[in-house]
Amino acid sequence: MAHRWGMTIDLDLCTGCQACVVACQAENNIPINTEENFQQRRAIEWIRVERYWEGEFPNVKARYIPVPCMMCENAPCEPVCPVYASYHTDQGLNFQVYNRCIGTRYCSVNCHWHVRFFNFWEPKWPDSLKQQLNPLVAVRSRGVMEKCSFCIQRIDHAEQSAQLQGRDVKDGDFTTACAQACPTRAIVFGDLNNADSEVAKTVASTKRGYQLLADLGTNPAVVYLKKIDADPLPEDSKHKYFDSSQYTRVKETVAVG
Amino acid sequence: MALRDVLGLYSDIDSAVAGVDKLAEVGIHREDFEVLSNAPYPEGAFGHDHTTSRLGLWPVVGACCGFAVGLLITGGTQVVYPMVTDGKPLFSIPPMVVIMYEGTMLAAVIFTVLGAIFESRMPRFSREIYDTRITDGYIGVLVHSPEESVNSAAEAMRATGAEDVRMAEARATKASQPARANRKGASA
Amino acid sequence: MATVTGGHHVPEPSPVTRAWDYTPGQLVRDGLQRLRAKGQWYRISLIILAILTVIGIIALIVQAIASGWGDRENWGYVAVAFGYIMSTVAAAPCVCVAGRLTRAHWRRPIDRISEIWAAAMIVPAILFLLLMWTVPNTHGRPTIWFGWWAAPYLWDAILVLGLAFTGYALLYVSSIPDLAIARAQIEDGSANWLTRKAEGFFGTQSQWRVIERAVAYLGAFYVVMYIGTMTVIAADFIMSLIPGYKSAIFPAYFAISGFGGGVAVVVVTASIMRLWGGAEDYLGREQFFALAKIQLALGLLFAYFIWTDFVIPWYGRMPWEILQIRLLYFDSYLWYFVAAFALCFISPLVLLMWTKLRRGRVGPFIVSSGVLIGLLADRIRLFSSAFSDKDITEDRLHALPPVLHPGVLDWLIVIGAIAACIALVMLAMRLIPVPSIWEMTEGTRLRARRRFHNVEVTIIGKPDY
Amino acid sequence: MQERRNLPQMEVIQELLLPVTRTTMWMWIGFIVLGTILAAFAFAVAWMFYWGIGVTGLNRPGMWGFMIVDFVFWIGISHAGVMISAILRLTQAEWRRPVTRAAEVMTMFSLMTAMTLPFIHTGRPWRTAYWVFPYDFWRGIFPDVRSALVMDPSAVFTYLTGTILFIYITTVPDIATLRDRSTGWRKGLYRVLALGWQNDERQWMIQAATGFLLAALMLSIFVSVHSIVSWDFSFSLDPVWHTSVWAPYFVIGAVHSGVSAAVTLMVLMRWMFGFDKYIREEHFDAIGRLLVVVATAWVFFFMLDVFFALFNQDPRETAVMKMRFEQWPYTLMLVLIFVFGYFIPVPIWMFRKFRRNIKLMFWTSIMVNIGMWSERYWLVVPGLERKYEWTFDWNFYRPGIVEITIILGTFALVPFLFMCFSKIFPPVSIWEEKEGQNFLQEIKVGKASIPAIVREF
Repeated sequence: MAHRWGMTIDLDLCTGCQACVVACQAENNIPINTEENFQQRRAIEWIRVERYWEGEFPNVKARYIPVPCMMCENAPCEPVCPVYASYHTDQGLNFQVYNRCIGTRYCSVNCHWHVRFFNFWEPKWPDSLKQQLNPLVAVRSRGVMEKCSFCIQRIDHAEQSAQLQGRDVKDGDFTTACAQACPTRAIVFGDLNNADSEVAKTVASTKRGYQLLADLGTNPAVVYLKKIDADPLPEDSKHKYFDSSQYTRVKETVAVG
Repeated sequence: MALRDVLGLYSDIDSAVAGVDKLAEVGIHREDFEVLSNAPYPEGAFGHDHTTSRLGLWPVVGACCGFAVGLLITGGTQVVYPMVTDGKPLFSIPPMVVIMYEGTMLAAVIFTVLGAIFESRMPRFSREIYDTRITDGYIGVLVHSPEESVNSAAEAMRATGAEDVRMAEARATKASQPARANRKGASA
Repeated sequence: MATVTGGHHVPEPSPVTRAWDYTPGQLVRDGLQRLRAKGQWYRISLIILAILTVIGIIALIVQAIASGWGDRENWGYVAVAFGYIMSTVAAAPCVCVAGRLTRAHWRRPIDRISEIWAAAMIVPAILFLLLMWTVPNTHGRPTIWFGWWAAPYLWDAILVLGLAFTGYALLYVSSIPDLAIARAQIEDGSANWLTRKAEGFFGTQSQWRVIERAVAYLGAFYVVMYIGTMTVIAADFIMSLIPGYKSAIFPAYFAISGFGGGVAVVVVTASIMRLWGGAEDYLGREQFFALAKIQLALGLLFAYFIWTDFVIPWYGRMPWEILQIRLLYFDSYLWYFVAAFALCFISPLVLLMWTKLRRGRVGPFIVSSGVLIGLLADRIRLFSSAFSDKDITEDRLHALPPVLHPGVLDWLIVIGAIAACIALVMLAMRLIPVPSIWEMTEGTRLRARRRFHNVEVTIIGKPDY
Repeated sequence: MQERRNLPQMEVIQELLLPVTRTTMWMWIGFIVLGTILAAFAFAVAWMFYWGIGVTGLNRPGMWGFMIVDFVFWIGISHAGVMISAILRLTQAEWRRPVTRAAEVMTMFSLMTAMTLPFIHTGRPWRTAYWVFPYDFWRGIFPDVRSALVMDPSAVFTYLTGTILFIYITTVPDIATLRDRSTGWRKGLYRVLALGWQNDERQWMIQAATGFLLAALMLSIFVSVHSIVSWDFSFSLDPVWHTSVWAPYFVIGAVHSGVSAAVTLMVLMRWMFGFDKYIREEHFDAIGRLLVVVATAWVFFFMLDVFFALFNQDPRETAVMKMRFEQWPYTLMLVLIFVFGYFIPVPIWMFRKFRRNIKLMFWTSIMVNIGMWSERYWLVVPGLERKYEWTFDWNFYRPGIVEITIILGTFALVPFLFMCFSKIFPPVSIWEEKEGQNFLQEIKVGKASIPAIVREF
């Protein structure tokens, strides 16, 4: 059976430390996000940590959701691309071909997890960092879309070495940069089609699992595990900072206790 | 039997119509002359013209061709390059419908225009008996006449107020072919 | 009009509407003929229609007693009858409004034929009042009323009854001059009660101006009301009863397909009037040609709107959207949809594309009859899927609801409602002159056949008001 | 009958050829002013090519902005040509005659302008040119027909080709007129382009039949074009974009803005070329009446869009709607859409007296297009600013100076090209004008004489 690479992210374990973001940045040759870039709202983070405040001061709680590409089974970003730059691999990966991309940005428009990033400027690294670029990952020019690839270079490498050894890829042969860097092991990566893998076992057994924007019917490969709040906020202090109509769905999908 | 073209130029429609009637009197058939004017007049103002055209067929043929090409391109690229996007079927019909529709219409338009040019007997760059005054508002009566009746035609036109009558060797046009054949049959 | 030009015989022009050459007296005579005489066939068909109507009413009562008021799905086919009549009979008067708005001359002979269908507006109004009990209130379901008081009942009722009222007003106002003619011409006491209502009309210039204005404004208002009513029916009777069905095009589709039905009704009526109604000289190729053009255009719009309604969920492919397409187009009502699509779009396109057929009288008649049948299938598809048994307070469709196929009682109800409409129109023809005498007379003044050098041409005047 | 006069043939020709034969002062001023703006436009585009899309105000997730809005707007304007020439040709409305050519030319140039916008808006335009336009058969990488961005160019290309051919075939008789009265390089050009048109009856018959056929074909293309443009948006799942009404709604909005633009153009032609005798008050009257109907239909679809976005109270759509209704600058735009697009012009157009007031028609038509531009912005941009519940990605789009220059440039490009066109071809169809006069009749009813026209029926 073909692989279907997937991920579980346990929000109960996530501390919002951003180690995954940094690891991804280093692994995948993502240009340095300067302050100016952030202010232009053009920062590129293949995995980002969404942070929500809940409650009213001083009873405030921070919620974190790390958001990589969901690798949807039926990805809305794919059919809108006129040049097949975004397509589906037989391993269930939603793939971006930088060479083919012409930069219509429609995929980003139709990605509802906001995990597609456009190179508004030519990427630049300071001289001191030029030597650290990962040789296995292409540097994207300006004018193309890019996004989390589930560290495809690692997948390829693992598959090749497994092939050399004449076996299938085993669970634990490799993992993505974000999962590797996660200090609490909140992020776990693996093959959802392999019943013995950790992700598959978690997905099969957990009662806390949910997918982001699952109602769109795209069947993401990233499964979140709800946060169990030991010390929930009193009802009346909730959601004061937010426009309630905006927040409802986040509340529904992210466990608040 | 050599044919000659005679062009009479009238400055107003009344005398042009009189000229057309006079031509009928001297035995020039309706199929053997054309009226040149710089804008259309109500159909039959100079007597009914019996030429027919197959213009209506062109867009139909064009639409069929366009449909086929559209089908080939949209269906073909999906078959040749089977890439999955959004879990949609590898052979998705709804998007094909849209592009095939455009292809059909595009070819229908192109064929209509080609048909219009072809049916108007254009392009025709060789020297014609023609007068630039026609676009100034003169009405020209162009008679394709056999040698022997050239003079009577010219005479008829002069008599009805043609300002200028010019003659030239006729160019065999498709329009004049059947008319000539008919008359041959009639005279035989 | 045979003319000889250049020694050639020119064939007789195609039989156009001969009535353009009639004298005013002849027009009056023709207009009043049906008010004076009743034929045998008229009587027989009226009796048959009356029987069908009564059977329909009985079926309705039996249905109501047998199944009660509470279950919505038992009322599905009453809704079908309502929707069908709304999208055929109620749309027919819009045809004459469109003609008047564009000042087209071809409209004149068919004006009365189209607006007389407003006489049947009482039928959908009654059906609506019955159906109102089956539609749930707006709590806990999608609605366009946003918590208005007495929504949706009051507002729906205002629209539907208002439309019926406007229809009658339009019919009455535009026939006042003709009723005045009838009053003046029929002196033997056989004049009907309606003509006496036209007592005050003497044809002064100011009265004419008032009539013209009133007809124009009432007509425009009728069309606007019609679109509004159809929008609301589509929202309250169909869309909000199918959980998760949110297609903003749908109300427009509902109205547009209604217009198609209206034109079809007019074409069929005109064909019948031509053959058996003694209006042969009035309804020439000109009328059928123009109506067929509109029918073709509306057929294309039908397909366009259907396509839009289909392709957006196809691309969206969210789970409830897939169910929605399957319900409306593929699984449940596939054959109804295919019939509607074939008869309302493909047949007009394929047949009326050819100028020869469009110019004839048979082609438009066949196509329009097809459109009427296709529309019935389409309304069955829509109202049945809306009225089938399901929880409408669900926020989205989770499974395909059961299909409601028509039973015998259902058919009797639908046929009875249609028969009632036809019977009402036939009765109205006894009261109101058909075709419109004053508009025809005005038309003959604004048209002329004139010699243009070697040819005789028709010229038509368009007064600039 | 005081309005429709029978003009001598030579006078008609001379006056309608005025822009070709003479360059008036206003035309010089136009060329210079528009040329200056176009130079800035060219510089802005070059700047953007050199530095990348970063010079615009676009961001994540507001990936589409001014250029796409303007693209939709110009595609909308392009719908005037076919609306006027095709529908009015099919319904044989007499008042179309002086407007058709100009409206079609406007269609052609606004389509060209519109097409450049998404093209320069892509991240790598050089790749776009190479990979999308000619099929890349070599490497077997075909465009994905499932993408609306493939349908869109195919539709616009069809429409553009059709329009160019339509203009060409209906201009051939006028080119022949020019051929007969020109010298030098123009003579050669016109001689080739006229294809040996010699004004005979058969050619006129074919010309009329072609006009009808093409009108019918173009009409069905025209509906599809803006529908497909709307599908660029509504095939996505974005709240408020993903709605089925957008196709006809865009089309009717396009007709609204396009026909208004045609009014603007008619006034400008009167003013610049002195076509007072041909573009008369009665034409404004008729087009104003048409606009009342079109505008009302547009408002109906606008209402459908708004009502059915709120219909089932989906929080995502409600959020965007709320922003559109309550937040600056969308509140202002909403006001512009309604007040400029409908509530000021339509009551004015209801009165015959105002419809015949040319200055008033000019300003109301400008107003409509301000409203319609806002409408496109109002429709396209907010959908991206509040997509889904990622509140930290909610964003505000503010156009950069480069984008503003490009937009201004498009507004200069269309009139500039139009003026170039009128230097070579007559912007009002001479033969149709003369045909109208040949068919002109009048009917006497009592003391009144009513303008009439020869008809087949």
